[in-house]
Amino acid sequence: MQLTNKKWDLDFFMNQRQEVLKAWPTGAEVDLDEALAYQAEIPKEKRFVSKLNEALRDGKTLIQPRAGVPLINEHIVLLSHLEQEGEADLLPTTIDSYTRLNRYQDAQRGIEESKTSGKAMLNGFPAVNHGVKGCRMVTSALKKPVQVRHGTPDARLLAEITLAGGFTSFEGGGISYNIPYAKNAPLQDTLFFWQYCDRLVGYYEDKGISINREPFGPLTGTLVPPCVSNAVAIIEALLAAEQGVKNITVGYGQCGNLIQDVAAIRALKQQTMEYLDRFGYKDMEVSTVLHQWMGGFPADEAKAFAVICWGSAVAALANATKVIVKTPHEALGVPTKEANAAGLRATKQVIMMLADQAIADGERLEHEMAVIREETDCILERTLELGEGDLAMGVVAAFEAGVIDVPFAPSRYNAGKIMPARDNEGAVRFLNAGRLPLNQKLLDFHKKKIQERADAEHRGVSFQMVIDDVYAISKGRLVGRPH
Amino acid sequence: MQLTNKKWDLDFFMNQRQEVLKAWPTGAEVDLDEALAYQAEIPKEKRFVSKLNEALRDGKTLIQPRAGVPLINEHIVLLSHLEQEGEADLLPTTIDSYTRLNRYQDAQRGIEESKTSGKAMLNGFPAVNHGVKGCRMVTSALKKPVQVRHGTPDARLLAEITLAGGFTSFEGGGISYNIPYAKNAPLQDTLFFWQYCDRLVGYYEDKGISINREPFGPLTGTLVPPCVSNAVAIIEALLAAEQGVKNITVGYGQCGNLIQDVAAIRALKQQTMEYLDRFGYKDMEVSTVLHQWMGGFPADEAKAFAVICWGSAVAALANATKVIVKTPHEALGVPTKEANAAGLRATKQVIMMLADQAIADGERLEHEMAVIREETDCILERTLELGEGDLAMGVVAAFEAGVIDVPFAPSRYNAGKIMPARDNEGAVRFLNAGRLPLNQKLLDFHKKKIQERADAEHRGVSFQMVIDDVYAISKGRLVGRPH
Amino acid sequence: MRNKIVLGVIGADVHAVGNQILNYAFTDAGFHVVNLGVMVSQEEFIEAAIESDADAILVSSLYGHGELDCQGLREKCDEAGLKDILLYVGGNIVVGKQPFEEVEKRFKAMGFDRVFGPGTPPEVDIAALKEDLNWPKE
Amino acid sequence: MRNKIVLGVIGADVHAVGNQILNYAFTDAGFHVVNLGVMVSQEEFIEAAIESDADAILVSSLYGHGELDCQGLREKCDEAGLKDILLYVGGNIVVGKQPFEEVEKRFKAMGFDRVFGPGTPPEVDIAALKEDLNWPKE
Ligand code: B12
Ligand code: B12
Repeated sequence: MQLTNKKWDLDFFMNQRQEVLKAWPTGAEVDLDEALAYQAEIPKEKRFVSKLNEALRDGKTLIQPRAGVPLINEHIVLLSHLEQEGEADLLPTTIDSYTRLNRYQDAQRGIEESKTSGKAMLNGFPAVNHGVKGCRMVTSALKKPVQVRHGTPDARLLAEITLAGGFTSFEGGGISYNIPYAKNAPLQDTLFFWQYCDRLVGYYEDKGISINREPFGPLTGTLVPPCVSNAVAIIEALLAAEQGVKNITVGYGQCGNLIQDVAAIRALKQQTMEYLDRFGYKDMEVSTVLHQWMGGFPADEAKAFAVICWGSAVAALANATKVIVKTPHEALGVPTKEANAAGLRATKQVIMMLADQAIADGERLEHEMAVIREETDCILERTLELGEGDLAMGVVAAFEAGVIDVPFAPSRYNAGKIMPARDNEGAVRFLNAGRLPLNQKLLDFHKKKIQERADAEHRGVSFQMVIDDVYAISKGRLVGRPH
Repeated sequence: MQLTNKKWDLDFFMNQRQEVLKAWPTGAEVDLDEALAYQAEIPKEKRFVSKLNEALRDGKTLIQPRAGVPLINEHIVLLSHLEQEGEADLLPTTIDSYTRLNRYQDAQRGIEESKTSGKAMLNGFPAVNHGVKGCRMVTSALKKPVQVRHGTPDARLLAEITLAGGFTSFEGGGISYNIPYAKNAPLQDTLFFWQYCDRLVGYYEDKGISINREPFGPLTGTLVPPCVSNAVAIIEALLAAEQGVKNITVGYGQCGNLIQDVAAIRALKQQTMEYLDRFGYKDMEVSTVLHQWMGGFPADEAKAFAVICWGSAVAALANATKVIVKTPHEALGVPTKEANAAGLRATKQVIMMLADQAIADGERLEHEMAVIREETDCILERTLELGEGDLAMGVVAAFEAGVIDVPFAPSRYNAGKIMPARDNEGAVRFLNAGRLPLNQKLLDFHKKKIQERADAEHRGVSFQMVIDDVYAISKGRLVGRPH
Repeated sequence: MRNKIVLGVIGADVHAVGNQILNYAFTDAGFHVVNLGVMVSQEEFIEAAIESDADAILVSSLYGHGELDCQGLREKCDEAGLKDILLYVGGNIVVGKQPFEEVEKRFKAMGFDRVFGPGTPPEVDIAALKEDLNWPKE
Repeated sequence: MRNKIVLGVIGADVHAVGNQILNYAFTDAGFHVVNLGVMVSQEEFIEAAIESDADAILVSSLYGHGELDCQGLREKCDEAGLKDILLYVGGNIVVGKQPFEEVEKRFKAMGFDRVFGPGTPPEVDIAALKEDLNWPKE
């Protein structure tokens, strides 16, 4: 069928569901009416939507880890530890990579080998294999709301099982869980799969159960210029809203320059609301999330704490609604629960110390916001044009044309023409803007900024800068200077 | 003799020296000519003055730990570890508390008991007991410049021995090493003792050996309002300059509110230069130091890292010339060398990530600077008046009158009438300004700010706020809110 | 009711903040506090306890020399006739981060009735003292 | 000169950054690189090695499933006639922070010639490969 950005009609959706639920035996456990009734019993303080709205109202920044292990009991122990020792406000369940690729058979092997070896052999929680009952064991054992965090191009079955399983928030999107997470998945397909997920959330919403949705902001996590990730987040918010989603958290991965990061989060919130409004989506609730630095981390734990704390400071100063927390083990491997809790406690301390503070406003912040807004508008307008008014089709065409382009992405559907690099203050700019539809003024601005850095470093503008920047934070600084 | 702020004449100084060097046998090791020759051989990269001037020129922020253990070899091992594993730019030698009180006999007992028990029984390095030779063993074993850090009301012998011992910077001052560090030491006496120390440094300076001097900025480290510590730092800079000191680092202990802290450091630098200029001291080199939070720390190491990193961020954003680094063991006891190095590495990472960034300027920062400058002027002008033009005498009178007043100070020569508390954004204000000579406009400003907080907390203004604020950071936040 | 205490920071220690807070908190809790402030010698503690007929001496040490400074205090109390006076010590009483159980043992061996680790909140100290002085349960 | 290598990220792993950097660095160092990118199966590695007559296969695994994904690769190489081909593996090859010596042992037992821990810089990999391929010393 032809992909269009139109709310699915109920029959079509229900037909699709029959197919989807057959993909793995646990699909049979999902009974939508029973699931609605189960969700209706989950108290307010365990629901994502109410926690987020409360934080929005009070101007608070909540903290949330990433975490997932293969076996149910171990996973409960892990999350309990993070809510108690880590003082987490919101909980995750990170899904393993086989499940993300619908390789449930491999996931099953991972579960078995984890049981026999006593070691975690999967990098997350295989929720589909554990089924609705397994999920409910997890979500009911905890005091805080729990979200599904993954990276799954086709998350239809995962969404069915986890929402029936008592999760109250679902991360991802047809772009953000494809381009950084897949190699061969056509965008048409993943956009369609995610219309399904959004339609499912919309269905719950129609029945009075509000589920939070969160496009994955950071994309490849490595020097992604704010306008690229903001454009994707706004598109995914619009696509979700069309299918009936009401409560959306738009996200952004910290780039490292304070002013740029604060500007990006503010612009993201503003423009998301403006575009939702422009396309007539009413009663939308929009919150924001800042991801602490998503690129390569320093191996040293003290230095990792520094990266974590600086990300926390930015989240607080930008007044993001929540912050996703890294751990001192980031560079080495999936963290122990103790390392994870330590990252959370450090984050909580920074957030609380900055809870009552704001960044000094000023011209530079205003200017940075104006730049990001204008760039984002350029990308979005051209995308809409390419789709001849249809946003979903526009996205497919935009990626084909390099109008949206994500650096370092593994997907063959991504043009891979842009090259980001830091300017002399560490803000991420375009060394090469590829085919992004930025106007000349913007292109000149980026060129000037990169040239300033080259001059300061007494070297020419080159790809070596990009490489230096990729390693910079893991080597102990923000801008990858020569020698 | 009558205390006046006049450069000591050489004969008087040399006479005083004879007495001072007799206070402990190691005094006899000091031969000033030989010491000058020894200092002249210390290469540039091991001198405080050149490192600081280089950092000033390049706009860099250097990092420096606190550290000291009783025995020479262990102390060398400790400092080597901090320069290698901690990436320290500048090194310290923290002196033990008996030495600080000239109780060299007790220090000797501490050395002996440390040897026999194999445990450090002193909280620092007893430099006087180890003598010139012992000090040279330390300073010559290291690659980085080494400073004496202490808290000694009468540091005359310590200064003689350590400068002859190859240290190139000396912390302290007649106010800042009395009021927070002593109970019964009259200000007349300590100001006189520190004229001696400054005269000694001035003597080295006259002979072409430039030694850095650093008034101790943070005072009691606990909710000290910026104007109080800035006024003291400026006074000590002026007193030092009069005795011939040329290279001064003025310091400030982080209060916790970003804007206030950046404003305080900027105002400190400006006003120090302005006052030095006004009183005719030429060719002065003025650098700044920010001390990471000096009050009670959280016991949890992850949270301690957060406090450390936030302090580092402030130092970088304020572009302080150096930052004094805390450790994750702060709440518990003198740190291991590993914990100390970890604090340094975290600090280095933050400093480097922010090296190329500046805070967004703006009205709020301007306003905060204006407030601090005006308050500081009020205190300094009144102090000068009280001394009828003589700053040294003015200081004595100002403390007697409560015109300068340090919160939580142990000294009986401190009025102890002011009561600091945080406002609703966490900036330190006066809940009670005691007898500080602030004008009505300033008093009203503080009153308004404290009232705003009281309103936000739905409670009256009271001493309980002060108590809550004393505990706040160690309990995980900046402002001590009720329940 | 037994409620008279002598409070102070022993030795060459000038950490004044905790002392001021303890003074406030114990007074607030109904104790009669003789606060000697910082830099208090063993002799000053004992004199003040005799003069005020104190039920307990609360010794603070923060700066690390606690072990050297506290040696012999119990013996001097005994000699001065303060036979069964309660002796508490608290703060950062040794140099560095050491296992609390060992530290506690060493100070109990020196004759202290109770030993409190770093950062103990006043509520805990107050509850302990009320118990040891047999205050009626609330 | 033996300088032909096959590069790729094994299994369901999509970590693309390190792969792009390795591609750049090895090419820059004079190797002929066949880069398969991310999500490469064992079969694809082997096919590419046969086709390009490669001297070494460099397997990256970042996402934690390396141990499952790499099982049997050496055996399949043997079956395909790639008898003594050099096999390297590197990245975050197991789940979590584990002692490197143990991890190395397990992967060597699986038939890898060299095993590289997290964050190894390209200089180190390149030097090792030059040595194993008997490049003349510079
Ligand atoms: C960026 C990143 C991502 C991005 C990747 C974007 C993309 N498509 O490339 C996103 C956000 C999408 C992502 C997703 C996931 N990630 Co990830 N990710 C990272 C991160 C932060 C940096 C990786 C990176 O780019 N480094 C920079 C490059 C230059 O270095 P490198 O990759 O290490 O490669 C160098 C060396 O290792 C070496 N090397 C690499 N391979 C080889 C091979 C040989 C033979 C040799 C000699 C050398 C060598 O040379 C390279 C160049 O210098 C790391 C943690 C870290 N390192 O800080 C985690 C990390 C690798 N990710 C991890 C995980 C678990 C995941 C997810 C499963 C879950 C999640 N967190 O969402 C998914 C996996 C999806 C999938 N199917 O693969 C874990 C792996 C855990 C483990 N092994 O125990 C890590 C370690 C984080 C952690 N501590 O939990 N991730
Ligand atoms: C502020 C501070 C200072 C200020 C003190 C200002 C002043 N005059 O008051 C300054 C900067 C001057 C200073 C100086 C020094 N300090 Co200091 N200081 C601190 C710090 C950061 C906070 C202390 C504080 O005010 N806490 C807040 C109050 C409310 O808590 P508190 O003091 O712990 O008291 C509470 C409890 O402990 C308990 N308690 C205390 N005593 C008792 C007694 C009894 C019987 C009971 C039941 C309970 C109890 O109740 C109190 C109220 O809640 C601590 C580390 C920390 N805690 O974070 C280091 C610390 C105490 N200092 C230390 C040291 C070594 C020094 C110096 C020697 C060296 C230096 N760093 O410059 C000098 C010592 C000078 C001297 N002669 O005493 C060390 C002690 C090390 C050790 N024991 O191993 C510490 C632990 C820092 C460290 N980790 O190195 N310090």
